Amino acid sequence: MADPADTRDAILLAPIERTGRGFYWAVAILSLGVLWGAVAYAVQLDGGLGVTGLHQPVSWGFYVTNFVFFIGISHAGTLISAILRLSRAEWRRPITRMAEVITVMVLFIGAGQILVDLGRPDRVMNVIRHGRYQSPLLWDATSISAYLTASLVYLWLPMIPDIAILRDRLGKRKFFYTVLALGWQGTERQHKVLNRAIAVMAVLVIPIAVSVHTVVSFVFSMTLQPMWHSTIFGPYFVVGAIFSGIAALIVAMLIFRKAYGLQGYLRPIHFRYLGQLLLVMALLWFYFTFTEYLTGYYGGEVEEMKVFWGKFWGPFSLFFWGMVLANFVIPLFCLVRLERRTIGKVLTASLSVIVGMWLERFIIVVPTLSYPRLPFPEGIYWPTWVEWGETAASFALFALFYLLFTKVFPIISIWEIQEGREVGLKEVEERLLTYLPDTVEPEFTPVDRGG
Amino acid sequence: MALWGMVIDLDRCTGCQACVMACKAENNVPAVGPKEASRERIISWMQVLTEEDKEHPDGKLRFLPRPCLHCDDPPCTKVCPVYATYRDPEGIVAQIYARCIGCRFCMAACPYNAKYFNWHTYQKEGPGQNPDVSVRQKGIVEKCTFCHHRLQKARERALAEHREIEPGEYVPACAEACPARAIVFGDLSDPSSEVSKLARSPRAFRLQEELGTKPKVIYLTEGEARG
Amino acid sequence: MDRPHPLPDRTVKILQWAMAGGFILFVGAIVTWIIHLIRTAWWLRDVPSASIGISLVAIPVFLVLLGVVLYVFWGLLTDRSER
Amino acid sequence: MRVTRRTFLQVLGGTAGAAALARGQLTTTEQAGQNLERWATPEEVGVPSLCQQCPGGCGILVRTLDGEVAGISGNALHPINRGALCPKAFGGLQLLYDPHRLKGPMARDGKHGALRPIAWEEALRLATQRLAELRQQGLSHTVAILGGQYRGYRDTLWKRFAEAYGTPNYIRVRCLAPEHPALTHRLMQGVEAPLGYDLAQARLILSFGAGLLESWLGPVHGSLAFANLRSAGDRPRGRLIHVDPRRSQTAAKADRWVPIIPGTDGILALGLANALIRERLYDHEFVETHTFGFEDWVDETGQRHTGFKNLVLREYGLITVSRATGVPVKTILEVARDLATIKPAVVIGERGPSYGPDDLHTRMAIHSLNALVGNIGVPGGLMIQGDLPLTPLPPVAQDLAAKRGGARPRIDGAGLGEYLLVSDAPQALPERMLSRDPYPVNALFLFASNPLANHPAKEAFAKAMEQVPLVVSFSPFLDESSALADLILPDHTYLERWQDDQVTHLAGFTCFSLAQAAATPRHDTRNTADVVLQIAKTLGGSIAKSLPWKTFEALLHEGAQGLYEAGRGYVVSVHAEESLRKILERQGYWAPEFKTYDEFWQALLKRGAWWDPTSLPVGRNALLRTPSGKFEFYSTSLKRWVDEATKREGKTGPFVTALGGQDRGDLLFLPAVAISPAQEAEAFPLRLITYRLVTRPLGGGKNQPWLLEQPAVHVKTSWENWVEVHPETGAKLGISDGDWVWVESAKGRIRLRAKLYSGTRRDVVQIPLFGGKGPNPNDLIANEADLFRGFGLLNTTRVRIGKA
Repeated sequence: MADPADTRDAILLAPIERTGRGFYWAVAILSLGVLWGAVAYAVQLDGGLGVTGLHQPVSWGFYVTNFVFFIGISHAGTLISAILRLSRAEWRRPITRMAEVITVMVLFIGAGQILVDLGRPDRVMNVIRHGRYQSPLLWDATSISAYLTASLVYLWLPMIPDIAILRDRLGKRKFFYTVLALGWQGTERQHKVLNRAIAVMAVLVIPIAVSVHTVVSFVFSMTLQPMWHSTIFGPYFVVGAIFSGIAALIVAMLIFRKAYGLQGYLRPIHFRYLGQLLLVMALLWFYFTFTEYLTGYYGGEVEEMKVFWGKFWGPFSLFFWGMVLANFVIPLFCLVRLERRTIGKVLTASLSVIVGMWLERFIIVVPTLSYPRLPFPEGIYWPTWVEWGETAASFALFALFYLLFTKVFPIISIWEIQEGREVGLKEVEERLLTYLPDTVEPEFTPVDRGG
Repeated sequence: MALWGMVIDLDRCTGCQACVMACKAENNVPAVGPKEASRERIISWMQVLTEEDKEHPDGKLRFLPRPCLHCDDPPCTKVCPVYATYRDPEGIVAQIYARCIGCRFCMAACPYNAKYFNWHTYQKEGPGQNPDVSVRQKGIVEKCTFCHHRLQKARERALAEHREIEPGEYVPACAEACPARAIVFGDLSDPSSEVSKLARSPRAFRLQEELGTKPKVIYLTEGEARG
Repeated sequence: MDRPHPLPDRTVKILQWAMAGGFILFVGAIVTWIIHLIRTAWWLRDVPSASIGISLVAIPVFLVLLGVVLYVFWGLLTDRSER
Repeated sequence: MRVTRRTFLQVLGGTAGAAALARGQLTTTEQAGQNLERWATPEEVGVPSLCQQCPGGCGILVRTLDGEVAGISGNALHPINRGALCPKAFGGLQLLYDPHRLKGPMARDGKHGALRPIAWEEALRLATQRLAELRQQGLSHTVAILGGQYRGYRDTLWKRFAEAYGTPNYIRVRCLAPEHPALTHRLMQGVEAPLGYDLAQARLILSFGAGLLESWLGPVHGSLAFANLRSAGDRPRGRLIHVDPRRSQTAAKADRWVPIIPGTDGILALGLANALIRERLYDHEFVETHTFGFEDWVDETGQRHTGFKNLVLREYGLITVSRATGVPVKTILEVARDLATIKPAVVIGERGPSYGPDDLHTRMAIHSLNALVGNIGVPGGLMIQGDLPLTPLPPVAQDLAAKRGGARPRIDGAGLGEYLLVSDAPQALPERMLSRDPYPVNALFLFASNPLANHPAKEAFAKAMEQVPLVVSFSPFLDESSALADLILPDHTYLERWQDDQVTHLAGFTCFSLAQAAATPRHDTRNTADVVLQIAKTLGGSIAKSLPWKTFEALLHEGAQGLYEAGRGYVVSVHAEESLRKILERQGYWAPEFKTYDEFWQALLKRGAWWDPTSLPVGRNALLRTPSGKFEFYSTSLKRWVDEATKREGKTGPFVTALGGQDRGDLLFLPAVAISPAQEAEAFPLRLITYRLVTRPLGGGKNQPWLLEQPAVHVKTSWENWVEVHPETGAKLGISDGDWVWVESAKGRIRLRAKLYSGTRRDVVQIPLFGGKGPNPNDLIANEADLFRGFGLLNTTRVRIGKA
């Protein structure tokens, strides 16, 4: 069915075929950010973690915040795409690829944060040689590697038909595409195999994704520390992760929509649906935050309250209330009515949520460490240029990876769009009919995309 | 098997910091210098914490020497991803410096902030150091070991003389130095040892007892014994 | 399907199967690693139950992943030769 | 060898952990490593030595590995500290290994040239030549030796040298002169030997600002006594009451802290006396039979004199005292009752910086409390120090030049005029040196002293030093003073030299500590004691004859023989053995432990000290040596001095004027402290108190990073000095914690970081004598001396502070 002659979707191949000046500018700017991080890391390797603003007792700061944040963003992707796929939401077709790419790219960045955070990165192999499963860090290692593997597979499988198109249409990188296309010819059996595999992956990837952010939260909640030692941290982190993931996805979609002229594919309705999803997550996030803080406050345990007030009125209040504003108030205002100026509102909300979720991760990691239980001097943490550099570089590197990906693979799944046109329409109609009371029960036909 | 523990009598502690300095000399703990100190990076395995009675503005000042508490159920060893810190069979929470990857998870998990990080290379090997204790490199976590090397030496000595370790033969540097005799060290598994007796005192309490970490450093409250 | 397709040469085939092999190796390595961690924990009496518990979930997950991937490799690559 | 071993340890995995991990599966490399470790274990020797970081006199055990120092611990046998140490002791390691130590002798090219390294022979020749020249010119008295805080045979040596060479100017700078009894004790008890306090047995210690736990007679000894006061066995818990404007560590640990208006301690003591007398709580038996001047009395001329009792009852009513001192009446009464009812009780207030302008009468007032509760000459009270039975040295041979020079008046004026009762008056030194009164100084020797860092008139001192043609420093470090010296003959640090210590100011027992060099000298330095001996030898004649010993070690060897031959006392040993000996001795048995002096000497070196715990003359007769044989509330000896001075100098002579003039009448000889109306100084509304930190070693400890990094626990601070301000005072002045402030006195101003500390009075700011880099409170303090002790008035300066 992937008719090579079909030129309706030629625009999706355009970025791979041609490269404009904007691309080089973008790469140059992003490379500068990455360079900053590289210099910062070199300085850190040479001088030790002392070049950061970390100290006793705030021994975790930006890096761990970034770790949690990026791993959170990774939920954008695979999880959303898997849920949409499983729920047969037809509007998913132009979105899934973008989401899946985010996941894979950002997982690398997130896992990298841990490496940057290590005092002795040269000994990282000790985790392999001497790892112990009592430590939540090992749970993270296992869970993230499973998620990364699954996400890669889940990114690659639905891309095979597109790679075949590239192999057949594109002049360049033929060998590369040939190998990756796995001899895809679009036969019925191949379709069946692929669809079955994708379906299994979609089911498999959801628990893995949930597990990832649950065990990331366990890094904190397994300790006895005030405002960390909480049972709802698992779901709280997962909700936050999906929340920030959707926001990141929306921003990515909007950027590429503009850059690659994909307005025809990514239409306001997509953003409206995603905006509504974002709104739901904002409410859910608020619910969790409220529950989390209320339980702490109501219990009134002394150590807990030290941290609590530190966040509420203390030195972290700016971050805390900033987080509430960015994660709840702004999205709420932007997303309640989306009929008009959908794109602008959704973009504002998404950017706000990205900032807000980063603040949320920060406000979880740092204040607890800043208020030791014993009468130590309370430590205020402020990062140095090194941490800013690493953070900037992380964002830049992520964007750069993403950008480079779009130059090699189509960022919107061509065959799925085509499938939507050819099969989806009919199928939806049939499915819709089965929902209605006054129609004759049609014979149920399993989705057969082979046609 | 012995279970090493310590009792610190807060009624006697004068906050002089002899224990702190004795520890630094014994364990090659570096002074980090003015710049690093102002960044809150002083390494002090034994640290005297001060608490002011805020209720009464001119009220009491309390001193609390805090070594590693060598919890029987240590939150730090649980979270270590590489077995660089563990509780040994005699109850000492040990550190393996050559193993540590510097993730600082144990620092975050310790409710007593007993762990310290080498943010920079603070010292090289040099004269005046104790050769029984390795000089730590940058990027790793360190903490009080109850002067574990002293136990090893005492054990070797006892072994060579075909006898058991005698009470008082193994004492950490802080307890040895304390001019107010506030620190008592010994075997908690021996009910007749001085630490065991003191640990049963009505004045005895443990830090953050409610956390269930079961510290083996036991404190005696200030003032006279209550019933 | 209208256009004749050049037959994939041997290198492509080898590489594709090598990818499958690489994946087997990767999952094998992870499983070996997890078993190694169980063994270490056992020796050191360092909460082996935690390792075993996690391995009970982690190993099957990786094996399922391996299964899916191999299924795809097998399904797509062998299909062509049938035609 | 050491390095190899440690490297191996690191390969193995650092510490303990490696072995545990590898249990049951030692690889061959690891096995080899362990073998190597065993094989490479260096020879470990514990050398007894003496801590010289403060005058406390603690015995230490220096851990050496193949001769290299690897640690310091307390000498468990030493009677002063019994194995315990204070934080300063460990700084000794960093002192020894200070990378900035002088590597050898230095000489300056011309008066303003640069210092350059020089050979010892050359350096000694330079010094000796100059000394010989001056002596030849009849100017031997123009050589001044400024000695710091040390005692024992090094003091003996310098004293003999000064005497034989012919200069009266051997001037000591120190706040503690252990070989002299406190002036108060001399005036009221007539004793000629220092007093001891039986802190170990006291159940109540009432301290007037004496930093028992920080700085008083040695913090370790004080802390051990304090520990003893705390729950120990079956005895009831003792009480510590501390009177201090500042919540010091001692105040924080005291059962009761009595905050007081600075300088009014004497008035409070008299208020306590009032309460004791009014409530009839004083020791009637002691007061009636053993004191003089308590009741009103009539002298031989028939003149009526007011007694202490009526003075106190009339002038120091509780409300008056309470108003003057800021201590509530209730507190005064409660403290007085404690003092009278808890036995044995001891009142301390002897040492430490002066209380205020009328220091003498303040101290007399405090000391009279000891008489009122009758704890003189009883266990747990005041005792007299025994003498050390050291070999008497031959008298100094003085030739004509020496006699002539030694007879000249001292450059600092000590022993004359207003400084009549003072043995040293370093405060007066810079001014007199500058005015060349009564003669110019031609050579200045600085031994264990650094006046340019510590002298309140350091600018004047520096100027005075400029005028001295030859300044010789013996400092092992290039400190402020040696940086201006013409010749530096660096001493060993204390771990590298032979030395002794004669602790004669503590708990009553006599103690002689001996130390051989624990470490081989790290640099080309020499023990100053040996250098003095060599200079004497080169100078020849009667000087060489007076100092005939080849080395300092020989002098120590000769001196300690007296201990062996005394037929009493012991080389310190383990506690059980000592207890047995004590019991035997009480029954009249004393058996020598050693057959020969050589054995004795070897044991002394190995164990570190000799002491005599039993032969304490604790009887009251030994303690009451006044003409009347009684404790004198009315000091007849002070009266005699005043009468003599009046006869000599007239009524307006400097000594009488300094005392406050004859017009005070009897009050001059009684412990009467004038109650001055509260002064409102507008320009300088706050009073400055300086104090000594327990972490501050002699010489400031600039080269001891451990101590500088964690100097105190009551405020959060590191590496820099600070000023303590009460939070309310801070709020009033808009100063918050950690702000930079200017502290300004009439003399000058310094910039410090403010620390809000509630243990400060609202009208006081406190600056510790920090010793590290940066400004020093001495820059604020006027160069005033307490005329009776010769020590600077450190706590009378008024200041103002403001945000910098």
